[in-house]
Amino acid sequence: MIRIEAVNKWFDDFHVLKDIDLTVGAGEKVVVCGPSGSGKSTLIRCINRLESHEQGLIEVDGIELTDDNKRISEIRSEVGMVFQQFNLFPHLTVLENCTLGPIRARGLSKTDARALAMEFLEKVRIPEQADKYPSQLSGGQQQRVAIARSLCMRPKIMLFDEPTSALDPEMINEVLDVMTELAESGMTMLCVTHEMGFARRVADTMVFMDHGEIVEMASPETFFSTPKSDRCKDFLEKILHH
Amino acid sequence: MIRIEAVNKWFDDFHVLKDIDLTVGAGEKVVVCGPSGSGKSTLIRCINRLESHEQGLIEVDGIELTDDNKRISEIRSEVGMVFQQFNLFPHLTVLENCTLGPIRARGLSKTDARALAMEFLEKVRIPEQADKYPSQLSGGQQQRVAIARSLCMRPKIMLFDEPTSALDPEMINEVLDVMTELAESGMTMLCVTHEMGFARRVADTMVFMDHGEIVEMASPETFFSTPKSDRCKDFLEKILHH
Amino acid sequence: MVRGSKKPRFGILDVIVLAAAIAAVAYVTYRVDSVLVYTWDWSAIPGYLFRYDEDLGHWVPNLLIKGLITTIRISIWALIVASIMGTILGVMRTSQRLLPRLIGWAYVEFIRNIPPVPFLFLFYFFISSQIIPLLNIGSALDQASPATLGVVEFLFGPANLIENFLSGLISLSMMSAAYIAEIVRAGILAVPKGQYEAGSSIGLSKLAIMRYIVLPQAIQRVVPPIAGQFITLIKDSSLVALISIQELSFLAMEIAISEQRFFEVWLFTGLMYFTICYACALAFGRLEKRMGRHLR
Amino acid sequence: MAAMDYRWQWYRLPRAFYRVIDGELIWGPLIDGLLVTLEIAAWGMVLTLVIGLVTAVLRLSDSIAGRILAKVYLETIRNTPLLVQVSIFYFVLQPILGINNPLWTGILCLAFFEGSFASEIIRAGINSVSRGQWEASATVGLNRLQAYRYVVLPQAVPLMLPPLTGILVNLIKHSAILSFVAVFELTTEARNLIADTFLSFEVWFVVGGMYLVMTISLSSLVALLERRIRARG
Amino acid sequence: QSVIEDIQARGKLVVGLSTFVPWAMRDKKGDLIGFEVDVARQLAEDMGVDVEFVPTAFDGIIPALLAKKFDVIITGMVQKPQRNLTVNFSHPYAYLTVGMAANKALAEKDGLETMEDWNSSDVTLTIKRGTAPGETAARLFPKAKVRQFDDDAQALQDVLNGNAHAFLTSEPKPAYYVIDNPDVLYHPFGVGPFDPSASAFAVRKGDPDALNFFNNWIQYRNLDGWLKSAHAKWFQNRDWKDQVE
Ligand SMILES: Nc1ncnc2c1ncn2[C@@H]1O[C@H](COP(=O)(O)OP(=O)(O)OP(=O)(O)O)[C@@H](O)[C@H]1O
Ligand SMILES: Nc1ncnc2c1ncn2[C@@H]1O[C@H](COP(=O)(O)OP(=O)(O)OP(=O)(O)O)[C@@H](O)[C@H]1O
Ligand SMILES: [Mg+2]
Ligand SMILES: [Mg+2]
Repeated sequence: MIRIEAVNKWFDDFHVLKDIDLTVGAGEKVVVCGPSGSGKSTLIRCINRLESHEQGLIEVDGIELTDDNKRISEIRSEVGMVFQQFNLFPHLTVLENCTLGPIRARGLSKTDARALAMEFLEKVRIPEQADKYPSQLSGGQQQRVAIARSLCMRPKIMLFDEPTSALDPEMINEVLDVMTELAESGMTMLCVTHEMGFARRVADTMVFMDHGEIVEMASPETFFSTPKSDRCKDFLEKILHH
Repeated sequence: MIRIEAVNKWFDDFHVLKDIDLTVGAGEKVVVCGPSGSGKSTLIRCINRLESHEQGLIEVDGIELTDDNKRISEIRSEVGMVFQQFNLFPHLTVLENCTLGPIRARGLSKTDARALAMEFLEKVRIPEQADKYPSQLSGGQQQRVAIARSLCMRPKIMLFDEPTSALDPEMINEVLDVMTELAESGMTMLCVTHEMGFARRVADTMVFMDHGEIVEMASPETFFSTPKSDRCKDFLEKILHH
Repeated sequence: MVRGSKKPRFGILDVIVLAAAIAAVAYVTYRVDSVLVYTWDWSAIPGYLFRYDEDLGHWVPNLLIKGLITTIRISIWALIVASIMGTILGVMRTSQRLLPRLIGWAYVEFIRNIPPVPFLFLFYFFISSQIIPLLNIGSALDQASPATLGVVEFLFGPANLIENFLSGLISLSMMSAAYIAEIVRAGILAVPKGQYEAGSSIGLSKLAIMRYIVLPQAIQRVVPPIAGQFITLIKDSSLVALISIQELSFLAMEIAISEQRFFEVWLFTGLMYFTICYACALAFGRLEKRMGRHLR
Repeated sequence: MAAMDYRWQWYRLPRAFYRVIDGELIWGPLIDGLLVTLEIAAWGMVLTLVIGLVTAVLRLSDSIAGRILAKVYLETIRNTPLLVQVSIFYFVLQPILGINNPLWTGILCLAFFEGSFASEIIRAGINSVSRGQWEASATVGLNRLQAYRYVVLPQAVPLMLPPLTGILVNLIKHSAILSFVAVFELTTEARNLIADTFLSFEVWFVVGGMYLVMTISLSSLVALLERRIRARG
Repeated sequence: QSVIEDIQARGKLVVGLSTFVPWAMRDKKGDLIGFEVDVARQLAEDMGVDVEFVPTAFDGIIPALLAKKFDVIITGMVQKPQRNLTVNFSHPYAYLTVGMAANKALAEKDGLETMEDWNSSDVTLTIKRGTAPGETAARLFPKAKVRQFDDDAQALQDVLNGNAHAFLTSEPKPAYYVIDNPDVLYHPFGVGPFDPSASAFAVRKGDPDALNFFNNWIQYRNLDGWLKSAHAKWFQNRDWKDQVE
């Protein structure tokens, strides 16, 4: 589904991604973790071309990512993305947030888009909030709207960039629950998160990044019980300790 | 040390604090938790008069909090506060951040203030960052500077408002470690946090707030093992589950 | 596709823009020769910058340079006065008490909505002509020693026009202050609330918080718009020609009329304004960078 | 006024507003001028916003030529006095472009002047919409134009309104400078009237008052509009 | 107390003027020269005092007089009844006649020949704001559009550019302009100047002593021929031209 081969990327002089190789098969769930600044966000942002890579190959659903605008929009319509900061459109209602893409990019009729949106708002369990504005919702609800908004584009792959780290602690679970359900429904997922409970439950593969490299890649069992590298061990200690 | 009796507070029509009673003895460590919007921040902000209460009595170190500006500044010099967003002064170096209060409010000489600041910067383990600007530090380092800055005022009581919730996961522990040390050194502390590991280790008393009320107050053992109210049980479940 | 995500590059838009620009320039050049009935003659201009004085035996500045000096002199003074007034007004506008806020608001709204010419007349003929004579500057200067007079003339221009200079200066400052007040207000409001709270929690008084925490941060945000305001001030200072101050645009006009070389004089004067304004913008740009060092 | 011994002659002013000749009402120069100023203001605002928006978008674009062109335009306009620009527009550009209508030359010139300030405000407004909004737009499949249209501008416009009002107020105030090139707006009429009657103070005060009414009604109008936009959002 | 006494007490005559070729203008050294300047110098000399010139934009000159910033305005100011209601005028010390320079091509294109042709709403005339030709234009061509500029040079350029049909100003300038631009400009109805008007000093109202003094000074200098020769120096030829250019 996603094929990343020997990808390198620089921000000016700074080498953020170093020789990244990663494959995500259809229906596979991959969880990425690693210290701040290690390049996790950059990696997944390259997959739907919010950033462009300078070397190597990224292929999504058989389409290679290049500068070609047509391909980019083709790939974006296959790939949903959920951000740490939700990035809902504050001037639109929840429903309008969800229908904007289907109507303007997919060309759906208003009624169809609305039906579609309501379906997914039900899936994330907030159909009753459809006519509110984002600012009237709690953080957890906002993030669930963001997930619904992505799903409305009927993506084949979902990318999550620390979807719960801007949330109040008691709201984290409501979002993780929705994500778990989504995973169980067979969606291909690439997830940056430090919620290790969720990772254990859901992940097929764990990836640990540090300084722009993939340092470790393993099944969750091996990853948590017997991490190979010291860096990974250190990190897991820090993060699991408290 | 802190005595709060029958305190009520409104934001316009909204009743944020309802009949709060709370006493914190010298050297005691109290941890406050509760859902978002329950009034935790408001409560501790009342203690150093960043908010004013409308009814009831708040006494700090024997001085009652009233509108009298002199008393307010007296109390503020006894009470240190650490915020979720660090609130360091971005235009001053770390050292200047720490010496501003001692020089301008305490009237210390520059040399004395500097010596004092270096002492506390060592305590929080970042003396080598003294000449950097806050923007050049990681979140965890910034929060440790904020703690040092408060300590430089030689407060008798420290208030913490979710000091780790704006931090990346791997930085949380470095801040919690500093706070634990501070607790062990005998400082009186009132802490809003959801880091339950820290709470278990350090707290003498746990307080659970919801909808502006103190719903439960107990020693950590009782609090975590046998919470009385359903609200508290629910909350702990949500927060400890993942 | 995402803004700022890519380096600037050469694309279709560039081709369109370039083509349009080149076409426009070409068209104008073509039409200049065929349509505009005017013989250009720039020869007189240099003489109005500097001229050789036979009596003194050296070069002396002529009208354009004198005008430029007057313009710069009044602009700098006005900027200083306006900054002080503007800061006070701006702080008043963020005050928690109603009265200062109201006064600040009324001042700003009044000045910003009234055209400059009536304001200048109102101020010069009705207010300053009552107040400034009370200062007795005229007679004080009559008795002043040549050395004092020299200093005064260096600071404020010719002695006989000092009253006009002061009035012009104050009215320019008052107009500019209204805009600076808004800039300062915005700068202060942009300092997050947490900064005030952190300040009071380490025991600083309100004044100290203003002085050591809020204003230093506000000033930094305020530098770019203040630079713009200063440039506007330099350009608007031509207004004081109405009250007999011989600044650059007034003298340029006189030369243009005397010489009957309208375009040359105005284009050249425009260039002089551009030079000082742009230099000013560059200087402020550097200042801004220096002040923003620690934010990077 | 005691110190000046000035004899106010307000009674000579009504003729500047209207006269009745043979039972027919004829508007005086100040009313004529007011109408022209309003016309300038109306068209000037539209053009100012268009120029401002185009310049802002050029500066935010990836295009090198676009950015440079916008930058050159901004620096030239901002660092030279409006008076110089007006005379170049009128005496040089007008015959070259063959506009042959001083009013439109004036409107164009003013719009180019105020447009440079407007573009900075518009740019700041667009920039203040967080980057995440652009990214979110891209991920739901909107192209750049659609992102501007449906996501960014609706959020940026309310932020831009108050400072833009200031620009429009300035547009009205600065239109007075067109008296320099014989556009018959309010200030021109006022100056002609003064040259004929020497009633400087009376005329300037009345005209100042007229400008004040115009600018304040404009500010209030925009404030009203803003409140309605806010209420909707 | 009369301004005459103030002048004597101060030992200085303060004159307001604004630039107007060849009445008052700047020479290459940046000093003021011109007919007005000679008149004011002579006036001061005859009073036994110094003279101080305060060049002021035309818009600011009347308010400044009224606010006692000047003692007198000497700047080729034309007497008109409407103006006279606001300030007092002395007896005339110089007379102006108006001339007209027109754009040849434009006049041909629009078929303008007789005076009647010119009195049409399709015709645009230009003048310098606040000068005598304004009256002339209004009287001779009431239907024509009149554009007023701050200066002759602008008004002339407007005609040269073909934006306006003709330019009215005081003689002898129109003649000079036609000589300078023979291909573009011409005199529409012969060279003859028309519509004389008078320039006078302007003083504040309520000061009969000053008015009396200035009137008599003008009469005195008229009778002894000084004014006439001074006028001739600036208006009969352009010998002064190289002082300026
Ligand atoms: N647009 C950019 N220009 C320059 N440097 C950038 C840019 N975006 C990110 N970086 C740098 O690249 C590095 C990797 O950033 P990235 O956001 O991918 O890290 P991350 O692993 O997601 O960290 P976090 O956990 O903090 O989100 C960081 O050091 C960051 O400072
Ligand atoms: N200045 C204010 N004006 C009006 N309402 C306020 C103000 N500050 C806080 N509130 C409201 O008071 C309630 C309690 O706020 P408070 O910040 O004390 O909650 P909290 O328990 O600290 O929540 P969190 O965990 O999100 O920080 C919230 O509903 C909040 O919206
Ligand atoms: Mg990231
Ligand atoms: Mg809080």
